[in-house]
Amino acid sequence: MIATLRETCRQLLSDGKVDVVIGYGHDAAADGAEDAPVYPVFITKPEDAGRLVWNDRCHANLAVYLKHEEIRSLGRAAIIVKGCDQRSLVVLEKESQLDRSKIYVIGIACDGLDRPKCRTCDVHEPRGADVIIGHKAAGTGYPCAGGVPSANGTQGLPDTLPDDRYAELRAFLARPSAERLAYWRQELARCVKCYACRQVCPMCYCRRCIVDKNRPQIISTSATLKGNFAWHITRAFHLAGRCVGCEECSRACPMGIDLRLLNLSVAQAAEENFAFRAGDDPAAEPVIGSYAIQDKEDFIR
Amino acid sequence: MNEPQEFQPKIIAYVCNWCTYLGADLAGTNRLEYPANVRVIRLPCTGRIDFNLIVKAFEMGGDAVLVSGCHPGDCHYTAGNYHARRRWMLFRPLLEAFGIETERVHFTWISAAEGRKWQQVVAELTETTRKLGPYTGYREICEAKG
Amino acid sequence: MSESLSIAALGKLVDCWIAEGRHVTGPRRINGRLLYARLDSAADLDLTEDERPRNSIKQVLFPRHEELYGYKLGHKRIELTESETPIAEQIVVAARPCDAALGPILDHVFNWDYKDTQYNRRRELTTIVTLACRHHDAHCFCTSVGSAPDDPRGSDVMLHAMDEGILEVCCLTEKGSRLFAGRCDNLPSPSSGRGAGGEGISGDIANQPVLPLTPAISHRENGTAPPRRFDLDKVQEFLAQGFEDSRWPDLARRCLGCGACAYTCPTCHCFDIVDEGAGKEGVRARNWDACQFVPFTLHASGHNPRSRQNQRQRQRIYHKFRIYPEKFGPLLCTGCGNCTRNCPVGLGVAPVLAEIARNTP
Amino acid sequence: MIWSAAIYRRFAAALRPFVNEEITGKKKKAVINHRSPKKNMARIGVFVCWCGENIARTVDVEQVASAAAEMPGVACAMTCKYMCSEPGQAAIRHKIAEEHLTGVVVASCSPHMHLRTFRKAAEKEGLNPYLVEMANIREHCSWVHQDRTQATAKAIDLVAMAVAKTRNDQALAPITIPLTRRAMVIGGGVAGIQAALDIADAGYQVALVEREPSIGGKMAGLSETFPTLDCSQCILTPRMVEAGQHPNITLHTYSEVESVEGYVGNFRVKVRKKARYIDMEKCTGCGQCWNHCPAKKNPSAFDYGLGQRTAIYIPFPQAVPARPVIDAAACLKLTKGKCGICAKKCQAGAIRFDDEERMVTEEVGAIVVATGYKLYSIEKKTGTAYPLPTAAGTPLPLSGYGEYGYGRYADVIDSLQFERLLSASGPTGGEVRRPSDGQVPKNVVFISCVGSRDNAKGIAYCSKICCMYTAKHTMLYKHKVHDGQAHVFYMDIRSGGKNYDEFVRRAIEQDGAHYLRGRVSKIVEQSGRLIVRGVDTLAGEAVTIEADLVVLAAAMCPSDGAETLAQKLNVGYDENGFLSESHPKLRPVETNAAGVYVCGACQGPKDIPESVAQATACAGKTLVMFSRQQLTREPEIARVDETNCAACFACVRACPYTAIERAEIRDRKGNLVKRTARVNPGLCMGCGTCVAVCPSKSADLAGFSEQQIYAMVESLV
Repeated sequence: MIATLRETCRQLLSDGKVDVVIGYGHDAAADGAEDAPVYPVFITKPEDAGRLVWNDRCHANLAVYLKHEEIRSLGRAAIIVKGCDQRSLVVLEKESQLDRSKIYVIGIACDGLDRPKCRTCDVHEPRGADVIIGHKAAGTGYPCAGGVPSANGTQGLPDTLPDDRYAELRAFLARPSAERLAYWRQELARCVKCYACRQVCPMCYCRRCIVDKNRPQIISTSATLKGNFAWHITRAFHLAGRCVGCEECSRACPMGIDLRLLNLSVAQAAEENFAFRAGDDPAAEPVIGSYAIQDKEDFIR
Repeated sequence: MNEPQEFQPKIIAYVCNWCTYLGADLAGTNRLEYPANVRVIRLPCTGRIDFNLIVKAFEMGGDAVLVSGCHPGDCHYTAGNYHARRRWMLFRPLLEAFGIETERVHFTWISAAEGRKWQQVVAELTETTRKLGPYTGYREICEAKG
Repeated sequence: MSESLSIAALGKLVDCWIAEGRHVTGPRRINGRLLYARLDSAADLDLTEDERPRNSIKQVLFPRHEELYGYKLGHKRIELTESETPIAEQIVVAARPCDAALGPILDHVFNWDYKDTQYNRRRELTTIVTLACRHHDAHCFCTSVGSAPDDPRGSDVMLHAMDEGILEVCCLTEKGSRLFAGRCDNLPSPSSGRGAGGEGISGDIANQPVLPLTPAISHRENGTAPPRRFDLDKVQEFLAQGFEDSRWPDLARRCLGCGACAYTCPTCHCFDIVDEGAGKEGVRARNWDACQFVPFTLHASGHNPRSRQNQRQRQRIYHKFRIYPEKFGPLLCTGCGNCTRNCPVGLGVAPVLAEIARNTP
Repeated sequence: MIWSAAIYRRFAAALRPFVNEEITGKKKKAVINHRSPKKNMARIGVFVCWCGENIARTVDVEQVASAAAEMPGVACAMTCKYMCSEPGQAAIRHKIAEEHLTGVVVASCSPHMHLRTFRKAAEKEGLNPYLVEMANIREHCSWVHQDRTQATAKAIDLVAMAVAKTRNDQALAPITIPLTRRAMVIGGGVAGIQAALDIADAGYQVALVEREPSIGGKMAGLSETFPTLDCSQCILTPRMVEAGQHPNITLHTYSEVESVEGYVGNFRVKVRKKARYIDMEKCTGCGQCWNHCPAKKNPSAFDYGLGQRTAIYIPFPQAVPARPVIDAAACLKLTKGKCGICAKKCQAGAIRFDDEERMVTEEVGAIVVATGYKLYSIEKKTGTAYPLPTAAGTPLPLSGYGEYGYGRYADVIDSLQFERLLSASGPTGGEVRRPSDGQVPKNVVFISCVGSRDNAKGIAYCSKICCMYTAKHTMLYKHKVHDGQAHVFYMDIRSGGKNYDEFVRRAIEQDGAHYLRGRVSKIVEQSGRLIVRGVDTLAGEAVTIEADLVVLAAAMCPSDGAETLAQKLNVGYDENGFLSESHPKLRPVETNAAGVYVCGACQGPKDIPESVAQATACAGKTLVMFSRQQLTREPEIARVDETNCAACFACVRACPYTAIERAEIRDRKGNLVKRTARVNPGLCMGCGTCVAVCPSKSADLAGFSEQQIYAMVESLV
């Protein structure tokens, strides 16, 4: 599989079809060591295709780099995506942030990387890719469904059924609201406002984030509870109907704040109300900025 | 006032210029009395009212927030209220997830002819909020240092 | 002079400090992640040795949000008021040496032109009790920046884990001595081991993770110190002329521009002054800021002298290894490795400098 | 010490209330009031009105004024018995001059009542009117509260909010837009003709675009019109001729709108003129060509297939322009290269076999849409209702009424075909003869609501005119076939309108039409007769009628292409494809696309008088616009900070007026610097929906800016 991947990329580069491959790899310094750390790499020369790797540490959603001017300036890009990451491309295209015809999408069949999202994954083989490398493993298809993942600071998650993305959210919502607020008070008290959650998110492509606007200062920039609540409410709501659930924000947080429940709450609202799942259907209208006359309003008096 | 101090909730209302604001005007013209706890902020349309304003209202010590505009189909700008409605459909679940009390966030449609509805909504909203008490949950968050 | 102390006794001591009204900060496991955090009791203290806390103790001396003073807008005047936040006596327990070193480093910053009273007051009221490292992970690189797992810089007290559950206590400053003076004697003797945490010591403390049984030795000669990741001389040689080097864009290409590195770094100390308030009053506060953010250098004109992420990465390296050292002497890096540990894409000081050193003849 | 530039950026924030400029990003124009001695220092005057006792009874106005005097940025505060009175306004003007005010807050009644008054007063004193705000302490306070302490406290808060807003007010100037005083009417039916003539008679140029070779529309094919039974052509054709000869009307027949660019006052409409193969300048309309054309057996669209025409033809004798057109699919010369008889016969040499379609561009300031209707296609699955995908899913396509045998049985026809059978100029010369064998039908069944008011198979709405024309059909039939019998199956009779119900009664009572309340389930043909099986729900029994002819009153649907045209014009349309008016009551002929008006059946089913009335209304609206040299619009509109816009275009999707466009910023060499959303000030109505959907708040709304609204909320601490 890795040989096919490297060969595909080498070919793309040597044929001049793309100028850069955005993938996972080792630093040149790693000298091919198998256990070397895995980073996003930008391969521009065919002979460097050998640096590309694929293993269970390829967590990053590389779609985030498509928003970087520095990466765009490298020229026409091929990007390696997992099934979950591919959804980001759909959203980005819908929001005029990328021209799908100008990037080459290399999908990688992925059996799961032991993260919470993998337990309910339904896109082990990416959709809409120009080429797919590898095949979904035979058998359960959910190799990590059995165990409770722990490697990435997500202990204590209840086991969920593979087809229920929102079980954990529902369990959380079953707790009294004061308890939920107390939970977030405790979690967000740690937030230092490093904005790793924002920077790692492919959907956070604003040129000037709302939190950096200061006339008016809509969101306090201080890492106080007040500022942190305002920030995380905004971050989550700005992902309404847009979050594809790649869970990069939770992975990136140095303080171990798990933001998934917030993202899931708006995702669930979009799915329940509008049968909309971000990144599923390239033809579907984004939920924000559109409406239907028959949208429900049982909460409006 | 010599009576024991009754809790006076602070309620911030974001209303559209063409329906609810005029509805409240009509309540005034008809001298329909209601509690003095609501502070109205006039905006052109519910379509203009962003969720950040609701958060801001709580940050400013609001005990409840009211968002009100034209009934579906009556929007002065055709569709602003539909856009707003859709945003609230997504925003309320997020507030739920945060444990922010959604019973303190009220949405209504009040037309320019519904002075009485405005009166009722404000009266009931004030009473409900009074029963809920001051929103200490969010106030503590805003006052926490460091 | 050194004395010894069981871990259980340390726990008791921590509880005493807390009871005396001091704010005690130490490694604490929160949602599975080891972080320096305020301890509510000794039971919160997590002495896991082979995992480094993902943040630093910087918060103790230099809070991420600090009110400097308040203001009130009158009709035609502005009235200023003193900050209301009282500063408490603070103790950091089981700091890593690479964290403890931040005191002397930040001292320069907050005193070279203006003596920052709030910082100095905090510093004065803070005692740092360090636990020398016997483990390192893939990201540690203290030895590469001239430090070591038992570097006493900045520590008031240095603890060495010796035997099973026994700590050697070396008081390095008077402040440190005051904290332990007379306290060790009253505690169960080292020979009784951690199992003897009987009187006055809660069962939780007795259940603390067992420390590995290795004697305290000089880490410099022992394999427990992290290997050197780069040749500092080469790096500095490169930096002397490498500002315009064409490799910077490659070195920092994957940087996402967040502040995870800076905010978990013991030494990064940039800040932003903000006015937080509404209506007629508010406070002027100092918040952490990071050179990796786009608005950090954004001019009011709209021009940004560091318009690209690699320029911002370069700035971070230069500040740590050239600008600060030129001004104050020491490096602005203790080799803790938190930058890389916390970077979503594995960037940070060591990977960048290793790459530089590798390519510098 | 390492100081970030952000320090400097935020340094000024403590002075925020006194500074009137954005501190970050692109340089913006500071508001400099020339009256102000100290630039940028807010000097706001607060004027608290007693409104006689109306306010002062419940609100301690003096206390409000003294509290206001202490608010940041307030230079003076005073009270007055009647602020709106002449002395009250004079006091405001006096203070503006004396105190060099940069802003005014009037605490009195609703802004809907007097904001304009006070803004005008300030303007007279040289203060920009948009620097005046109101605090509504009457309708929203003194009139609805009893407790003086609480009411006063509330009034102070309301004033504080207004002061906070005013501190952040920006001087605004009305927006002016150039205006092309020339109109386009799309659709040359009775509505389009009426609108075009009205505008042209007022002295403005009109371009009238018609898809068919002649103007006239559906009405030209009708026999007589209800309820007066006057001959349709007799009333319409003079109007057609007038339109054709009017010096201010340019006809584009056999033409369609290709594309529309621009916006109100400044549209550029590209019109595709289809190849007619006739030199319109040379042709005299003598008729030699169509009289000699050998290709005679082509179904006539004008007769809905009941008659035939030649390959070169005029649709009907009174066509305007009275010029033929060659049906390229039927012409022997154009299909096989042979014949060419018409060219030989043409004295004027007007035949152009090498004619090609071409584009003309019309620059107009207003567009009237009058594209009319078509009938629901009965037998097939219809594409006539336009199912719009919604969140609930895509509605199922409609299925037709195959059980009625339309298209299978020659003697089952629709109502427009029957009109042609009744018309003196029709294929039968006005005699009612059935299509199959030319016999005069003695028993005719009319079925109403074919497609209409049928959620299951047809369309939910009522087509409105069928009851009336069906009654007319029975009447006209009876007048022509005295021994014939008309049967009508109906659901309800809807005959609201002047002289309408009387008309239906006449059909039943005088002309003996047999009305049966019920539906027809099936029609079968048996030995040349049509067996109509239905039910009479009033009698409660099944009914079978042996008919010679069946006429189906098919529903009215928007004509083909209406939806595409609406998209080109950025006009909304409903789930049935009817174009949406801006407001059903108050703006019935305007649309959300400023400068585009709708009339006639393209907006909804309606009859001739209503269509004509709407057409005249459209002309009126157009003429109101044309009465000015240029358009002026309220300046309280949205603006996009193009430097910070991330070009996600959520605002473009959300804008109800398509006032936001995708724009590109290019450098001097033409290289793309960035993309951005851009507000067209000519179209923006100032609702602010874009602001709410903009994640980075790069969109803002003048007069209700983020800065203003947040300042208001923050003043409530």
